[in-house]
Amino acid sequence: MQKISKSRLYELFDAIAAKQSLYIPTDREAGAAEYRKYESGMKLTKELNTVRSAKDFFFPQTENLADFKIEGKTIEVRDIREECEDFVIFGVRACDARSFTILDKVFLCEPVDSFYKNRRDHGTVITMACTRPAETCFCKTFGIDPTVPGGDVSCFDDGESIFFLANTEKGERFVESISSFLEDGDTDRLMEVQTRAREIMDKLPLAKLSTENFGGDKLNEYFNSDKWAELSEACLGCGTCTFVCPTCQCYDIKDFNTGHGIKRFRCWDSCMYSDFTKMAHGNPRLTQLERFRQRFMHKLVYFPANNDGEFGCVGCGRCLAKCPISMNIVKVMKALEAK
Amino acid sequence: MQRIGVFVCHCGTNIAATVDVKAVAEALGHEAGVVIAQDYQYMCSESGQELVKSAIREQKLTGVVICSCSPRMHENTFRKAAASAGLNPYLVEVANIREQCSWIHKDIATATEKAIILGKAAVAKVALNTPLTSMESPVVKRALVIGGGIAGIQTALDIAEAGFDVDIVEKNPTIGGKMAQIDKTFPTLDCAACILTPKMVEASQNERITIHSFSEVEDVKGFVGNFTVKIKKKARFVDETKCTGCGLCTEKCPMKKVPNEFNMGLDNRSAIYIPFAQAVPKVATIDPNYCMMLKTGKCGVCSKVCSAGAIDYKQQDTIIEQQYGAIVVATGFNPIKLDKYDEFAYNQCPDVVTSLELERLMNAAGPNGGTLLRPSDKTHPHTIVFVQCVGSRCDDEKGKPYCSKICCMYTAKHAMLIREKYPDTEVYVFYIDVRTPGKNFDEFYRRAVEQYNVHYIKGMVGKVTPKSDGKIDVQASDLLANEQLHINADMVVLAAAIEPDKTARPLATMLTTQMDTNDFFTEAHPKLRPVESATAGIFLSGACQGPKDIPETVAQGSAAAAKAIGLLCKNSITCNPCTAHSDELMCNGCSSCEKVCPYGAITYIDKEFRMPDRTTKIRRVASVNPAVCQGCGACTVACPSGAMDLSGFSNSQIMAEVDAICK
Amino acid sequence: MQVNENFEPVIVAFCCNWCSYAGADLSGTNRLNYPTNVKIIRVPCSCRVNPMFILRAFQKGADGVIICGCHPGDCHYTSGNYFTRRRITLLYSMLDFLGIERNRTRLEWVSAAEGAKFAATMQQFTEDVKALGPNRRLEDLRCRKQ
Amino acid sequence: MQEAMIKRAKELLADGSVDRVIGWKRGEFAYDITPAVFTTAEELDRDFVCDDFTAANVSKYLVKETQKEGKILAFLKPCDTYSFNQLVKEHRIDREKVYVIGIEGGPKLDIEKIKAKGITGILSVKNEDYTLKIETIYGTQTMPFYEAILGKCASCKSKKHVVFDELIGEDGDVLDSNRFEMVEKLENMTAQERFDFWRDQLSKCIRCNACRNVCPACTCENCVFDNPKSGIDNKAPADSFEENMFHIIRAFHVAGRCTDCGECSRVCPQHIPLHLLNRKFIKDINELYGEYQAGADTTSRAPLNTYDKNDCEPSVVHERGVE
Repeated sequence: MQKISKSRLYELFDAIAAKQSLYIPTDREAGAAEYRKYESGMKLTKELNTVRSAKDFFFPQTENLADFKIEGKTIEVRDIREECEDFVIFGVRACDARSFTILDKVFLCEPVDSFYKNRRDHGTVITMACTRPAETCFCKTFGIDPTVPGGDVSCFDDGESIFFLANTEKGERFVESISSFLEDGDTDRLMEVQTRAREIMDKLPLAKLSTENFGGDKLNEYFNSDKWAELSEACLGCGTCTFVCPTCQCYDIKDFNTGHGIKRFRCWDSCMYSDFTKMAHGNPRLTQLERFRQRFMHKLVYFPANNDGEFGCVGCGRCLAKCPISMNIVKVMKALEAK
Repeated sequence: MQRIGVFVCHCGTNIAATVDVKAVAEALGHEAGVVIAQDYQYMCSESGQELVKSAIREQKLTGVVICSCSPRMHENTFRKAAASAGLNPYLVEVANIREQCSWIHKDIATATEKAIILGKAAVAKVALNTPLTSMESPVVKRALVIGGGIAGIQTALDIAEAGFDVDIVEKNPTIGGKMAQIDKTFPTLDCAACILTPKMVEASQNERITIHSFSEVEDVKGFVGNFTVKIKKKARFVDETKCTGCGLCTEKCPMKKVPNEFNMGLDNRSAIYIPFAQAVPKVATIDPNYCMMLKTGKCGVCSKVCSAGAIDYKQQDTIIEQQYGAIVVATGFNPIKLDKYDEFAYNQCPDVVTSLELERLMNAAGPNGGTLLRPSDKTHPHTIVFVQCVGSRCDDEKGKPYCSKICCMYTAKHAMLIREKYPDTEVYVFYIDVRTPGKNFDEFYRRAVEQYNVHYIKGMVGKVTPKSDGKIDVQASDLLANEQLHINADMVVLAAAIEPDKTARPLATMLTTQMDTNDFFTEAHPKLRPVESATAGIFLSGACQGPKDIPETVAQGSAAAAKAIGLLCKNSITCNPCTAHSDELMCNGCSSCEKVCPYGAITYIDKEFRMPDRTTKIRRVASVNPAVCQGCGACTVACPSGAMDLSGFSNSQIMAEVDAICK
Repeated sequence: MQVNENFEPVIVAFCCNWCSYAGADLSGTNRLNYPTNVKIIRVPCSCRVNPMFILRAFQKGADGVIICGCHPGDCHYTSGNYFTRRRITLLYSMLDFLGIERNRTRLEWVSAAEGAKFAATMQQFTEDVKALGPNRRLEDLRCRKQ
Repeated sequence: MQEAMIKRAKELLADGSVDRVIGWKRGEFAYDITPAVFTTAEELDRDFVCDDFTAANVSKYLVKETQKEGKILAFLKPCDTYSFNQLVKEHRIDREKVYVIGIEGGPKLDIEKIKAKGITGILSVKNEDYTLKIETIYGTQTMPFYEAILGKCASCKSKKHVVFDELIGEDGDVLDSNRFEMVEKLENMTAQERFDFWRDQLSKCIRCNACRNVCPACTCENCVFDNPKSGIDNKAPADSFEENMFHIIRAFHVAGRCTDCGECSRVCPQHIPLHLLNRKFIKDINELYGEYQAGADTTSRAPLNTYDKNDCEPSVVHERGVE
């Protein structure tokens, strides 16, 4: 595999950033990392993952869809779509990388979401294998091996060097484009690191969590479960879980009156919100219990039912860390399983 | 779908001279929802209104915007016109392109641009207007007159004459006010008491008039047609119903060193007193600051001599509460304090007096029994100097910026009376201008100069210096002769400016009426509504509204009475429908709105709601009484959930205006 | 900050119906000029002015917002302007805390008799806002005029 | 204390004094504690927890709980009692339906502060003489207890319970806290610096509404930001203006009502110091209109629902601090 010494990594970043936008996970403050556009001098975070997921690159929180220019009684519709510029995201974890395939299923199936596709086509995802998972990690539950992450290019850190492995054509083009920085290297150390990481994975508190009791066929069993009342009791109905989730893909379309026209935009929405999918007659899910149930049923039952068994969760653990009242998918799964 | 009509008024050239009205109509015609946009010479004229009415009918308008003068001027005119054409009157909005545009701007391009924006804001608002229906609220058939001077008396008599009950609240022990202190009146020189006291008696004897003397208004709540007023009847320590006004107590009272306010402190009265012989009610009052019985518990003479047994040392202030349909303010005036005028030696020399003090000095019922004597040595003055405009028309902090209006005339009167009675007395009047507009006024003044040889000198008095020989040196300039004068005077009379009574300011707050910077009550319109305040149901009588002489005061008193009668004649009045209302589904029942409501219009009810989960829940929610709500909107901002909104000025309407202005 | 000579600020003035709006009318009656930048919105009382109206104005392109009401003690509704004073003081203090220029907002008491004060206040406020330049710290970029 | 609480809760359940108990339920890890309602002794024995991580203020849940039949036992920390009182004052909680047991307050721990030290794979956290001993997958780590306490506990305003039916443990006093230090620091910055500070902070906002939804002062039936009729409804900050507006309006709506419980900042996934906005209002109110502590009682008039004829003019803003 080709590698670059970690001492030359920022040199590489500088070179990539000179040609296209490069985003890396960096510390905003101690304990909180986020993706930022790389500028010389910026350092990679030591955090395992970012607070917000990487879905923002392809499915940003707000996105303009169309403009209507209004003058008196005349309205002119303006298509504001334009080809997005190429960009590179470095350091995406295996869980987030998997989330893209879940989002792809939603946005790239017919009719294709051209806004999403535009960004997806122009973004190169470079992942980074995990070596120090956190107690909240449970990607393994969803069949993800964080030591071998997906993306266009996978990167591996053996402590001294970063190894690059192209997984897609786009990835190959990227690796080719930086080949002057790369050299061949042996992977012995890397194998050791990977083995050690896998051992840790097995020891994680949530290592035993399994999806075997979930899937598209469980609808009737779980929908009417009496567990939902207790589980949803403390739910504040906020959107924290949804907004830090790499796979939540619901959005609302809104119009904003600028004074000289209308901007039609979409923005993230959360099924936890009381006005989610509100229609003329009101909200189809009237209680927080129903809304709460919707979110987890979607991830654990409805989504696999419609997507060949693929679950709507990647086990990144963000909702475990961020829910204000510490209610999360793991607690839900365990409670539902318990007969 | 909105169908809005826009009507742009030229107002002759008032608007059209600086605003391109055709361009405004043209631009607003392109606004969303506008189906017709026209301009016209005078929108408020009959044919202008007809234009609006026919457009409403023919175009089936859902809203009307009039770009014209201030809505404070003609909003009602256009609302009525709309109503007569079948459009709810509250679907009319006025864009103020005269007072707030054409009259203040000179450049046609920018003024037109602004007028268009103001018009757009009105269009944006009217699109969100909703039809509103006024409620009726009953009128209490009783009036309150605050102040028992000639203004208040005249108002009360006229209202009573029309057949309505009326209460007079007078803070002094007697009604009569300033006029009772005056000797003769200009320009007829008839006796003030002779024309006033019959009216006082008439008021006291009129069955429909109740006089609360020695009383003050404590609190006013409510609104037009239905005010609730708390009146404090101050303890006078004499039972009004028993006292016969015989005056024996005042003779026997051992405490006789009380400065007599009726005589401007120029002599003394007893601690128990009747202000003057013709006082109404003729009832004694004990001054607790001087009464030995009340202060030390030792005396009780008055009680002993009172055969009617009217003395009650234990009397307390009492509060009475009464409903009124209309309130007339007649709080009158006072001469300003001259403490700051050291140059006139008012505080240093007893022979420097104010004009009102001179009235008492010359009055037959005054301290000297009508003989003009110097207060210092009770000698006859031979040279008297009158100084005009003391504190009137003043630029500095010491005085008032306005003309007190009555001084020129009463000074001419004083000068004339003195010259008439004491022809050996030289009278000098120093003036800035002599202002005598009024029927027979200038003739009166000319008589003083020509017939009575009063020395009118245009000039300012620089300094008044009391001399050791008892004379007073008056240093002045004669502007016409351009020379400095020294007059060796015996007396100096200062024409002190007049100001509203000190009780007027707190009263205005209670009544929620406006005052100008000088504490005169502001009339609703200086020309068209001169005796009404901007607050419905509150009328203005006499000098509380501005300096006035007696004829004007009486005229205004009657005018105010007429307005009050007009209100009292109605069985009910139409309420402003622009009131607050609470969206019960949004209301949290937190009570914030109730706390800020000045009218107590908000109460809470427990109401059953069907909850989203199909259960029912009883929730506490706010409920606004639209008959009590006056539509200030305080509650709408106090409400965190936005449940409270104001009809006619809703959140969305105001924000639509903001949007239209800012875009 | 660089002062742009051609900058014409948008100024929203909320005026209470009983005092300040009448004061504005009086300055019109007396032909007392003030800049065309000022556009008045009539409200029944200054206490009707919700902070969200003020923010809305800035969002939609206003460069300055001024609220005018009856002098304390003179409120047509007895107490409205006292509530206004507290609310608006706190709001302005918060805007200041967020780094919004102090001179973009103002509260003035203008009586029905103070036409001259109204005109002078608007003149001064417009000048102050002009000196600050366009509102950038509390604007919504989507609303910026193209 | 946890044992005493469970014992007392079981007694009150058993004798029928209360029908339910609101407290905290243990989770998967040492720190992921969820507010929960218990109805049986078994549940209490199995799940009830009160430890260094039970920071959540449960008073807001009582709005919902007191709309139900029966009486509920609530364990309230000193700071929670202020929120409780304020909700009673605003008629949001039916006082008759709650049995309040005051319990000792924090300082409580902030797991994010522990994680910020690079400590990961956390299995247990133990307080040993104010040193935290943290067992992790990667070995044992230690850190000083006080470096890991919640921001809201570090600037605790009061250890006094302003309302309770009984107490477990000692009642404390109102503290002379340094809670306005950061507000003062900001006030002393230039307007540009303040603007930059808040832009940096508020630009992080993802409008998850955690701050609002956890806030005991935000109990509106329908928030203006969710209500299309309000004209300012807004689901996501599409522009920096909207980031500002949400937080300004929210702070304004709770001004004079916010008890400074600090939950907003505790739950913010983006670590925005939202409590500073509320504290700015509290500080202004204290300085301009006299000391006022929301929730200290249930009868006083909220500062924004009252006035004094001699209140200062808004020009006071110009006279203070720096621009």
